[in-house]
Amino acid sequence: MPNLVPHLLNGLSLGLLFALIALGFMLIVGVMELINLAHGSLFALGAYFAMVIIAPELSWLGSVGEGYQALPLAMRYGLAILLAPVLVAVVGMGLELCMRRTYGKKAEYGLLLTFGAALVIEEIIRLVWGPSEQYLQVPQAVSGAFLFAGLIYSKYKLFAALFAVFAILLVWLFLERTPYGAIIKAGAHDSEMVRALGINLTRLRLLVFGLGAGLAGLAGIVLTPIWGLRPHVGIDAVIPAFLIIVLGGIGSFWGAVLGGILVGLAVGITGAYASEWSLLSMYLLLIAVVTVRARGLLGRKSVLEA
Amino acid sequence: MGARPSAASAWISGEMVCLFAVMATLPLWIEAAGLYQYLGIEIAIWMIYGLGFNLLLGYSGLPSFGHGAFFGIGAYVFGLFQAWAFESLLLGIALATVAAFAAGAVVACFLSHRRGIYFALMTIAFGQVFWFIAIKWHTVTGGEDGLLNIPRPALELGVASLPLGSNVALFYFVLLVFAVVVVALWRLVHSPFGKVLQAVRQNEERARFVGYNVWRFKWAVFSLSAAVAGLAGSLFSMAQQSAYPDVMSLHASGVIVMMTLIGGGFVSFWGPVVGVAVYFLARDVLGAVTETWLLWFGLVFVVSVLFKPEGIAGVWQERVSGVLRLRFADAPLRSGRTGDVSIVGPEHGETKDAIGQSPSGR
Amino acid sequence: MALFEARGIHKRFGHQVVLENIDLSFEAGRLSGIMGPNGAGKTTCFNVLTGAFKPDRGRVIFDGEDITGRSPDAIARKGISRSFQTMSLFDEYTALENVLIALPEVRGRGFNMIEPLAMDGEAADRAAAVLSRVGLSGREHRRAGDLAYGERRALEIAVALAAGPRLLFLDEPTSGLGAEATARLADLVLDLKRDYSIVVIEHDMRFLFGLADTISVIHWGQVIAGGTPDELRGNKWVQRSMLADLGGSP
Amino acid sequence: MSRRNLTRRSLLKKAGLLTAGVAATPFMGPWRYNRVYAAASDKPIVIGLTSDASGQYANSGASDRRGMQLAVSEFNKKGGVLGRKVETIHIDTETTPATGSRVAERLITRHECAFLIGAVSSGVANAISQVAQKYGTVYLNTNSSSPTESGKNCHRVKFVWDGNGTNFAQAAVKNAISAYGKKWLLMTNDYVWGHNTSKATRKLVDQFGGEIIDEILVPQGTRDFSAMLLKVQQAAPQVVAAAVGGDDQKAMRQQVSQLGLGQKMAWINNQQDWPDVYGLPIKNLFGVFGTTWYWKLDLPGVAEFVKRYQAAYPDTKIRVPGNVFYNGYMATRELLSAVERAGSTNNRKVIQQLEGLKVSARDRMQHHDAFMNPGTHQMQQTIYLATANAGTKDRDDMFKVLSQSSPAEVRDKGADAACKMESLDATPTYET
Repeated sequence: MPNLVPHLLNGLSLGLLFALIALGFMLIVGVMELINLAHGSLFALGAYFAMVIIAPELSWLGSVGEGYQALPLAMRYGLAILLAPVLVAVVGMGLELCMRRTYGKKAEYGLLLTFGAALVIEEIIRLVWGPSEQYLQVPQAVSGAFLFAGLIYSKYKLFAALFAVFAILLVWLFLERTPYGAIIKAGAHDSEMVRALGINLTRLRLLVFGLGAGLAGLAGIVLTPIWGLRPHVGIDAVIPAFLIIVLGGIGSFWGAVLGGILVGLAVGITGAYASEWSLLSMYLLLIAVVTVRARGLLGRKSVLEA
Repeated sequence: MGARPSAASAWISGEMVCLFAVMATLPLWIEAAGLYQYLGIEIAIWMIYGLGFNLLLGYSGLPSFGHGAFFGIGAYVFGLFQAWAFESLLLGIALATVAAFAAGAVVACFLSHRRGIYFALMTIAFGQVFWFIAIKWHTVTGGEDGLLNIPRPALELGVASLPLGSNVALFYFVLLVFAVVVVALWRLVHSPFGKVLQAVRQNEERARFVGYNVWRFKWAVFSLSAAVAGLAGSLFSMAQQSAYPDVMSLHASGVIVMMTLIGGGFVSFWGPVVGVAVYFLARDVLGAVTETWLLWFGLVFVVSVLFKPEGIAGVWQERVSGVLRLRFADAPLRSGRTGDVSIVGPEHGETKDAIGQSPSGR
Repeated sequence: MALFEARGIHKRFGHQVVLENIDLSFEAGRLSGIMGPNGAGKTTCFNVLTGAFKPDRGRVIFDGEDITGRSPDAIARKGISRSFQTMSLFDEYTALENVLIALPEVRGRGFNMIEPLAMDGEAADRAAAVLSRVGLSGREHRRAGDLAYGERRALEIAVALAAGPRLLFLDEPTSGLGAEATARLADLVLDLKRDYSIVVIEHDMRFLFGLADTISVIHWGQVIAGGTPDELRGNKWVQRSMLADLGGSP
Repeated sequence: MSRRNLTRRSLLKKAGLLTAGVAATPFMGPWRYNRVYAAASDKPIVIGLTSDASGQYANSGASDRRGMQLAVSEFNKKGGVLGRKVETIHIDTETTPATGSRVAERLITRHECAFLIGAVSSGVANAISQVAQKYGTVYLNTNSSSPTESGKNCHRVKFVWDGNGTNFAQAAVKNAISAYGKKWLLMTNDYVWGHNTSKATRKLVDQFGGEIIDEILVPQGTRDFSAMLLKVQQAAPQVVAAAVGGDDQKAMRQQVSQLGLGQKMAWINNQQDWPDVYGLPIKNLFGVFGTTWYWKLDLPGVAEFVKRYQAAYPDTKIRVPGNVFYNGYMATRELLSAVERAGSTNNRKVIQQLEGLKVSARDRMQHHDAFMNPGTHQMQQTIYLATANAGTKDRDDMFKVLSQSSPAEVRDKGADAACKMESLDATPTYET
């Protein structure tokens, strides 16, 4: 009988990271009633952008480039974590502009378009950065390990989990405390009402898509030092995101967080007893929950069901 | 998706005859066209798979993203039957079909009261579970290495026994199955059952209120579609002489959706047939030219979803109906007889419905 | 005994009580009306009666049988058929196909996967007859989605009629129609009244007063009045509403 | 470079010619065995390259392919093989067995390839070899190291050039027990290769007096190893023997190195493919691992070989050749030499040549002579153990070779019994 406490803690931190992955996905699903299958590719793109920002090929810039590369890693890393999600958000907005043609049509078209976009982004990544494994440097302060109760834990994992909490709270504050958030929340349930409030739905969608894509990129940066980086890393992100959203209930912020943590715990605990089943545990959890609660744990009725 | 009544009620339509004729001559010219015999087998098999899949996607509006599971089940069951019991072509195929049907029926019990995205997600989850089992249960499935050395049993016809070892022989056998499937599905989509499926897709609520138990129809069509996938899977395991878990992966399940859509499964019975042909040809022709063929294919796919979501069949129908419209442009539209009690008045102006009664006012 | 009875129906959504202790009864061979202002709970009431929602409390009895909480399709198969205020058609199907699908004999063969529906001339004739009855002859092969608004309203009724119902519920059939079309609709409903037991929800009072044998008035989720049109003319609320609605000329 | 790959233009031209009917198709209808063409001396020998260009092993596939192409171009520079030019056609096998089958069918029946070369994933290798056996086409499995390849799934037409899991385990276990300790823990990728490799390790650990305290199964597709690594810590073994491959292994490396667990206990990774680690920080490269070759082996010819690589591929990101490239190169070179010795492209003759193949240590650029085991069709070669070359300044010099074992020491003893090969007579014969 293994001591379960470390596994529970580990599952919790994993769950927070899963929740972080799912956040952007949740926003887009909630407001736009669109399953963004390109979420994983945007996730990967964020990490690649960050990699370029941290260690760019700047020899053509001469001394300016050298000067930049001489900056401390922590500074370049900080810059990457701020800038790369913005770049991904821009890509996401570009995608949204393409999406517009599918509005008002069957929901499947949006699904297919993002499926195609995922394919294209992944292939472009492969073309630009090659198919091989890449490496994202992290500052010294958050790499390495620490000892706790006789066991070693990764500092970065702790940092990533705390960062996830921070990001989750930030998104929550944004949704709760800003007028934009109020609109997004309204839009999540009734676009009729958004229109009645005199809000430009077109701009709202652009904003939400950008935000969702940016969050995907952010999750990519945070997760890459743990998972590694390769062109098809996105598939590892999009499936859990998908699952967590359904588990938690579509359009529910806390549902996504809860779903993420539950999946993390499920994977963590099965990992302690029967690791070979740990990946299957997610799916079984989903099937069990959705069979009992059709709309997930905290879900409300969604347009997507029709 | 409506067809002319005459075509709808026939066993064989003109399109079928053309298609079968073209496909029957395939072995004669496929090599001259720069391709190879084996490709024909795969194309015919995936057409069967696509047609069965479109029963769900196009006709019933149920997007399954885990259909590869049933294709895989068919492949494994066929292979295992040959390995554990005895070599038999038809029995193996029948068993594979039944097994896929049964698996589909079980899954459908969980799915049939789900709609839209929840339906799609549950299919993904189940697809992943089956895929996982195929990879993990190596004592039975051979795990990642797959189930190898699956024979191509001869077709026993009582008096004669036709070996299917060569690709051409197998192609003709698959073509035969394909023809049977085409005819059967053509009948099915025009039967009351098929019509109800389409009605459910268009308006599930109304279908329910005119007295259809929608759950049973969804269950039945999902299981049937799984059975067709299993049938195709059993043929695929013969073509490859092995069964691999990859065909059950999410990626492979996504590909069949893509093919069906590119071809125009939403608007035409023949959509998946067109889509499969296009996909395979693109893969083989582009794939030989560039390693990044998937990028180009993905771009084409995105553009087609954006500008022609009805797919290739949609473009075709538009052109044909465009021609028809031109031809009949002068003919006056028949006007409806306005009976004594008709409420069909001259006004066409859409008046805004009074909404917002209670939460129930949809 | 009444053909259809609702006893003590309660329905709430979350904290909002939408229906409270509703008692209704509809007699065979009659045309019964339900009226009330927008938001009064009429449509919710309809939805509970036809199985879309399960009531929190109360009973729904059809022809002596308790059908409370049955699914809509089970209720439909018992012989209760309804139309929708927000038109609910099979838009990609032709008008004829819309009606065909709703015919009981087609429904009975719902799992027939072999014989093409189009070959069934008898069913097609019956469907055409239904279309003709609502004035849609000549529109048989038009897609429902391509029909004009008024035609769609007619088709909405035709689909409900096709089932050959023992009780026909019509949900705001005049919604969105102009005066002339409303008048024609009234003629149609009068015509149908000869053959069917009908329940109509309306907020167009004149329409209802001209047609109904009995009327129940629903307001704030409760039945506040009921009786024949003549009896109701004396009702204060009705009078006030009618004055507002009809400019004082009942 | 003189290597003639099938470029876009030549394919289009070919297709155009064929459809125009100028080049009459040699035959129609069913594939016929025993096709014998007039071996016109100007008709090139076509080799189908079946390495992956996309999917998990895309990167290794590219390395593999570069190895084959270098060998081919060297032969062409010498005037070809049997006076005929050697051409290659590559089609992506997508790291997917089903695609491997189809590609093999296409290369054999459509492009009439005399030989097929290339595989990294054992699933793909299986799929290809099954088709190849059907047509009798000689197939070289260059880089797939599942023991089943030369065991249960061996074929008369298939030759395996990489060391397999058992070989590497043989090389590592005995030394590691004496060097690090007897308490072992296995981390096993939960699929065939992982299971077979761990089985081999387990047997050897038992044999040399060690003890397996636990085995942790790692599902394919695992990205988060923290639960398993916690379990490893709780079990506190002296040696962790990992048979974890592909992307799973890359993710595991990241996480083990973050924890510093790589230094806490001895790690033995069965085999480390060069393209999987090239360019990663050296600290990610913990533990001891096996390889068949390293570019800094102190042997004659190695330095010159590296130069040839750099001259042929000046633009590639991997600036020095690794084991995957080496295997691809060696396999192709030996095949073409075998064809020359056989004096014919007849498959049976080539198979017989390869079955009797012996390569001197000098030609192999390894420490021991190598030979083909005729019973399993696996190349018996030197196996090296290496570890991270900490403290080096040269970014390319990542490995420190610890030891080498002769083919006899690392022999996969179970393979001969497990391999039941088709007879040569049952293999269709052909010649192009």
